[in-house]
Amino acid sequence: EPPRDRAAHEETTTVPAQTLRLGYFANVTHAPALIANERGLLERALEADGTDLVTEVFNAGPAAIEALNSGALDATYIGPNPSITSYLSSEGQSLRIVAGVTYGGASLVVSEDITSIEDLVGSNLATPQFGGTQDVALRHFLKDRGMEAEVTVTPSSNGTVPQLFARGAIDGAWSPEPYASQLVLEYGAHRLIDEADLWPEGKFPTTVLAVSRSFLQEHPQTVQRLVDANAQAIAWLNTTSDDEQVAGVQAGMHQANGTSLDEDVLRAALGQVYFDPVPLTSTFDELVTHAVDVGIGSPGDVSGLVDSTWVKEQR
Amino acid sequence: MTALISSNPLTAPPVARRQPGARQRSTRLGSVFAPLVAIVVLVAIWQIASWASPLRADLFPSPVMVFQKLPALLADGSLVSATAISLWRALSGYVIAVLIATPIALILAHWAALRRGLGPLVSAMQVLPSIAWVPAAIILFGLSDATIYTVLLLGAIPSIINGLLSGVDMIPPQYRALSQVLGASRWQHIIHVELPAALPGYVGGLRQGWAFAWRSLMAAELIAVGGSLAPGIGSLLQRGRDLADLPLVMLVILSILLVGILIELLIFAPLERRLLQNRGLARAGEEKSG
Amino acid sequence: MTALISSNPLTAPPVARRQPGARQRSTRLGSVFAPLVAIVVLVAIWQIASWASPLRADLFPSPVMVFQKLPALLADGSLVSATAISLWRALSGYVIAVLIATPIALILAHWAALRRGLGPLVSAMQVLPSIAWVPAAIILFGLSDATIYTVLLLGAIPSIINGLLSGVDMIPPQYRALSQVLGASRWQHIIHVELPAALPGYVGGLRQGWAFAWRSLMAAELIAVGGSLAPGIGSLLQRGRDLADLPLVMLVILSILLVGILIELLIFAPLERRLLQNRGLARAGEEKSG
Amino acid sequence: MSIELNEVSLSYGGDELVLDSISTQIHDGEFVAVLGASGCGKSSLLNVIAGLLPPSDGWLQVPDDGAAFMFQDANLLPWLTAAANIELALKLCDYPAGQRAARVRQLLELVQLDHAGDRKPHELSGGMRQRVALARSLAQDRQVLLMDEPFAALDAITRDMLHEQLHSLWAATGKTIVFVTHNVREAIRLAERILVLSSRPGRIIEIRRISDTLRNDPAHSVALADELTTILRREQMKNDRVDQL
Amino acid sequence: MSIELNEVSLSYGGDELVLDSISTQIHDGEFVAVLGASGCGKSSLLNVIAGLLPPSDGWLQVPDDGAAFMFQDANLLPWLTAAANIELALKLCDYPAGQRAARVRQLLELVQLDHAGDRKPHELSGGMRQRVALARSLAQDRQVLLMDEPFAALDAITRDMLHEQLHSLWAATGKTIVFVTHNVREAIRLAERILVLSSRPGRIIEIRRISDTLRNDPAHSVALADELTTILRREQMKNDRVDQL
Ligand SMILES: Nc1ncnc2c1ncn2[C@@H]1O[C@H](COP(=O)(O)OP(=O)(O)OP(=O)(O)O)[C@@H](O)[C@H]1O
Ligand SMILES: Nc1ncnc2c1ncn2[C@@H]1O[C@H](COP(=O)(O)OP(=O)(O)OP(=O)(O)O)[C@@H](O)[C@H]1O
Ligand SMILES: [Mg+2]
Ligand SMILES: [Mg+2]
Repeated sequence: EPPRDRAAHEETTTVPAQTLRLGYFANVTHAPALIANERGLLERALEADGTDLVTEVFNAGPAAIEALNSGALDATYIGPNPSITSYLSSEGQSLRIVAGVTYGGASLVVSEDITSIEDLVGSNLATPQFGGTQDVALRHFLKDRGMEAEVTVTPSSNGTVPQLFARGAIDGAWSPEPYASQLVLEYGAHRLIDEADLWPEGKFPTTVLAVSRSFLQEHPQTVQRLVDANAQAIAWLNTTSDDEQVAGVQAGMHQANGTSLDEDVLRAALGQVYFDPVPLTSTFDELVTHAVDVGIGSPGDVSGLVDSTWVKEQR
Repeated sequence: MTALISSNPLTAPPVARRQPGARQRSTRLGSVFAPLVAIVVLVAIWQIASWASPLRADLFPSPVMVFQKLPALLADGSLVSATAISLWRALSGYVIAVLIATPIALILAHWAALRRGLGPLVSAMQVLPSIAWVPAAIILFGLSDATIYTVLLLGAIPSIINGLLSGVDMIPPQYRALSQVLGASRWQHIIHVELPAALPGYVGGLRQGWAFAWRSLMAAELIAVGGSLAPGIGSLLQRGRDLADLPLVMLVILSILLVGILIELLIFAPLERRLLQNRGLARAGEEKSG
Repeated sequence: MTALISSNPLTAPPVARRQPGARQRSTRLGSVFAPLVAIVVLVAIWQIASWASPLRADLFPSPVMVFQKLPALLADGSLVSATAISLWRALSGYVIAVLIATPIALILAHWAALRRGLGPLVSAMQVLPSIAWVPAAIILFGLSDATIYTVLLLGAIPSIINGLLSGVDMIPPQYRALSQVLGASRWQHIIHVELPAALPGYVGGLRQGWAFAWRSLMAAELIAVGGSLAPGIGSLLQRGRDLADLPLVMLVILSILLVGILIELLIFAPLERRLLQNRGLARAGEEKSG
Repeated sequence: MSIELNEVSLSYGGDELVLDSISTQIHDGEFVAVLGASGCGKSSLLNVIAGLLPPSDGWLQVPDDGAAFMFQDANLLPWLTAAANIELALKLCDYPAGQRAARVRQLLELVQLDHAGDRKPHELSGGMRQRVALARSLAQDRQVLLMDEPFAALDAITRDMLHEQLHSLWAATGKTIVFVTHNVREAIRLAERILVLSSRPGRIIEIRRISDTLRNDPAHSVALADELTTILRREQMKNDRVDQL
Repeated sequence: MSIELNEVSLSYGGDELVLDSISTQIHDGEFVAVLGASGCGKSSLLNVIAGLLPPSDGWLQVPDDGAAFMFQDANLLPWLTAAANIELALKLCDYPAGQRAARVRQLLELVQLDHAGDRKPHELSGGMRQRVALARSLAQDRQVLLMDEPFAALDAITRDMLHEQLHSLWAATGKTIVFVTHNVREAIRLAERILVLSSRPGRIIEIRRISDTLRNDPAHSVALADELTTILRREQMKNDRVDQL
């Protein structure tokens, strides 16, 4: 049973926040955030309480976590692994995951001369970031098959991977969307493994919605609005047509920082991911176990990380 | 064997009295045209290389491809506004850095124990990469311009301190004797003798400090690419890299180079030229006037 | 009113003949101890601040917390090996950079048109952040040390060129006249007059060039963290940020500072001291020997 | 306000003594010349008196407002014009700001450089630089004036003129002047007392008091010049013999 | 191998002429002195002859292997010892490497600095620096030797000795020597011909040929010195009048 921060504070009077400062990335896996912003869902939800919205767009997890820790952010869309490391290193003080966002959308894409898992022997594979979600996934995958000694893992940033791949410096990459699809569509790679196949129900978190613990305690109403708007955006994404989805995400990215992605890549990438507001509590333990298995990070109890009460209530 | 002065390699040919005005004007024009010519030559080489190269066009974009991207970026204003934002941050931060670094350098120069203790530390801080400051800056200042300025200042200040220190070190000791004899207080010595004497070395340090400031700014601008922190040209560069959009990367590089060239031509080169001329020196390769 | 020399602020008190040997030794010891004292003071301030600060321990780790992490890092050898790898890359790359930059600077100093054309470009390149070169370097060299060295060289070379150029600019014109009168060829002039005369300014440029080299290396080491490229200290820094492991970040920062201080104390400071003493100058704040 | 040196010795780091037990007293308002061969330690002695070099041994007493000093090598600040170099000395003496420009003009006229006030040191000839340095040392309003070969780079006519200027300045202000020269007749013409230094190490080997009657009697002063020259020559030959041993 | 100047004029940027239509011919092996007031353009003239300054007008002819030159301000390289400064000149003249050390010692002895060869310029006195510069200019094995006030910073005895050295060197090698001085008697003692320059602008206002008989006749040479001094004084007074207008 996770600790009920909210229950503990419901007796004391709490008020909605003046402002909500929300971080997200201009990226396909943050599509619900993009949609919530672009369609004004979040703004409208917060308006009811008189809360202003300030959004910050990030490039990478560490800066977002640092901002959350400093109090410059109240909540952020973020990958599960940065959330876990922050939760563990602060002994549960830093943040809570209040909603699920994106699932799936990571795959091992490789050059065409690798057609089976056995062919991976002797290859050099990239991951976006040491100790990141995909990095752990690849290392765990290799370890399970006793191949960790035969494959070189090269953590390298998402933007660098296509260049390395095109040059033949790497043979493939365990990449999130849209980079995996980009490698497939523009650089002639093919999908060898879809990470979804390795998880029960085919679901593993790619993006979650994390809220700083202090904000959660002080402004539960605002957190609820945020979670609701997230659910709305996901509902929109899950019900709308493909074309509208693509157009919406494209517009959201452009609004965020001027980025625009190739239509086909975007379409393929969106086809790889699922959106669901329910956080998959069970997977977090497993992510920690995987990381510890491959010698990254320290073991720890993440049972209090996910606070799934917010989403349930909404249903 | 004798030689007419005109045929003597040691001397210039006998010429009619020159009009210094005309000569100087042509030099000044030349200092703008020469880099332009250099750029044209480099772009031509780049175009030829991109034709000759077996690499895919998206990996080695030709200048034509790059400049085709320009109108779109100019139309939505992102390149211009990012450049303007970064330039403003860099210039204002740099001025602050100079104002902070100069007194520190003077204190170090005059307080031997302090210099022995902190001097190596300052040099070591110069070596620290800017992103090392990012976590601390964010935790202290959150997502504000203060964070960006902190990273920029910590990047630029040690270099300016070192520049001024090495300028001061090269001051001939007889100037110090002069100050002493003229009865200058320490403060008067600094104002009237030390600073002007150290100036040529200091300007070198200022130029390097500017480079550090700008590069630290680029690192700081990677923290956030939008929202309350206006996206600078560093963010644009990162976007280009993230999307493997090489034409964008190239355009950003060219914009940074352009800014660098302009700052050099408009600020540092004239400053240095005036300074050297003022003491009867001349920039190597440039003739003395007269 | 008269003053005995000992009470006159202008002069030192009358003392018995000094033993220069003993004095110099104490200065040299001091130059190692003074930074140590400075570090101890800074660490003490840090410890007190971490006690006093309301920040969570994981956001503002105390020195004790940081050093508790040290044994583990030393045991698995990652900190030492990363530092060693980076140091080797930086030193070897730096030597190459100096060897490339020096002749380029001399060519620019002697070929006016070239300097007018490329000089501003060199200054502008100094301003270009190192990561701007990464895409190009990867396309050319893939994931090899060559990529890392390319980024390092492109970061350090412009700065060394500028350092030497500003050293050459400050050469008094009468040395050029002397060379001419002594019948020195251009080459002899460079070797015997220009380079030694420019040396004090050049060493300043070399120090800044070292900073650029090291910082560019840190940027280059982020290209790939481990895998086929040996992980340097830049990778370790990034890893600390990725894992939200501030004690690791701090340890890396301290290692980099340590390397910086050692390089300064072992190479640049003695070099500069010898150089200045050689021409009857003294580092500000340090007394002349004798 | 007198200057007193007591067993002052000086060495630059090494073993060799440059000045060896110099003792003398220069009273207020005295005009003293220091004569000696090139490299004997005249400049070093002046630097010690000015407080620019601490003696290695012995002690000295000087007025505690310091002394005006004219360096042997002009030592002008290269980024200031001739006039600005002089003005700086006035400024550092707290000369009233409003009267500085006029005083600078006056001093430039004194050294016959009224046409060259706005030139930078590198645009001046060697003798002109020396005259600017001279003007600067006169600008400093101190009781003691130390001058290191103030007229060495000047032609006879300019020098004559400046000799007169210096003499009347001394007569008018009663300054204590110590000046170094290698010119015996210059010393006789100007000084009340002449100190002759030996070479390696520099010791006072001769002190001569010069009365006005002697100075104004051509035959006597030529004789004295010859005598001093002989002393110097003997001294130098002794040194040469030492070298040959 | 003669030097010829034809209507050579010089100005430094501004309007003011420093040298105005200097025409003269200096034949092979001649020993010429240039006299003039401080700032009249003597150094400038020497710089033009050495090819260090291009004339603003007119033309000149010089031997195409250049000339040895002794600068007015020594101009030693501060990072080289006295000996190394001289050796550099030998090296750049392609003097055989094996014999350089010996030649340096010989030259240092010539200028009486055999004890100071391993000192850096900043450890030398003003006169010692000038003597090192003199030795360096003699090290350059050129037919033409240009010297800018070579003895200005030296005492009478050292100067006498060096006069003799220079004279016997000239007699032995037949070099063409042009030297600038502000000392009329020095010019008479050494030179075969004296050029007197006026001030602002520098024009040749007097040319005197000095025979050996005149030189060795004390009465005659004193008379000549007086005459030249009078010329110089008249010239300078003319200038002062111009200033007062
Ligand atoms: N670089 C320069 N720029 C401008 N004017 C100069 C420059 N060098 C010399 N002059 C001027 O030219 C004139 C002649 O100078 P020069 O050095 O030739 O004199 P000089 O005869 O050698 O004097 P001295 O005996 O004092 O050495 C002076 O009025 C001087 O101010
Ligand atoms: N900084 C120094 N370090 C070492 N030796 C020095 C230094 N300065 C001067 N000397 C030596 O001290 C001696 C005296 O020098 P000083 O300059 O006092 O001579 P001087 O009498 O002024 O000669 P001159 O008439 O040539 O100017 C010389 O032998 C010189 O080499
Ligand atoms: Mg002297
Ligand atoms: Mg001259």
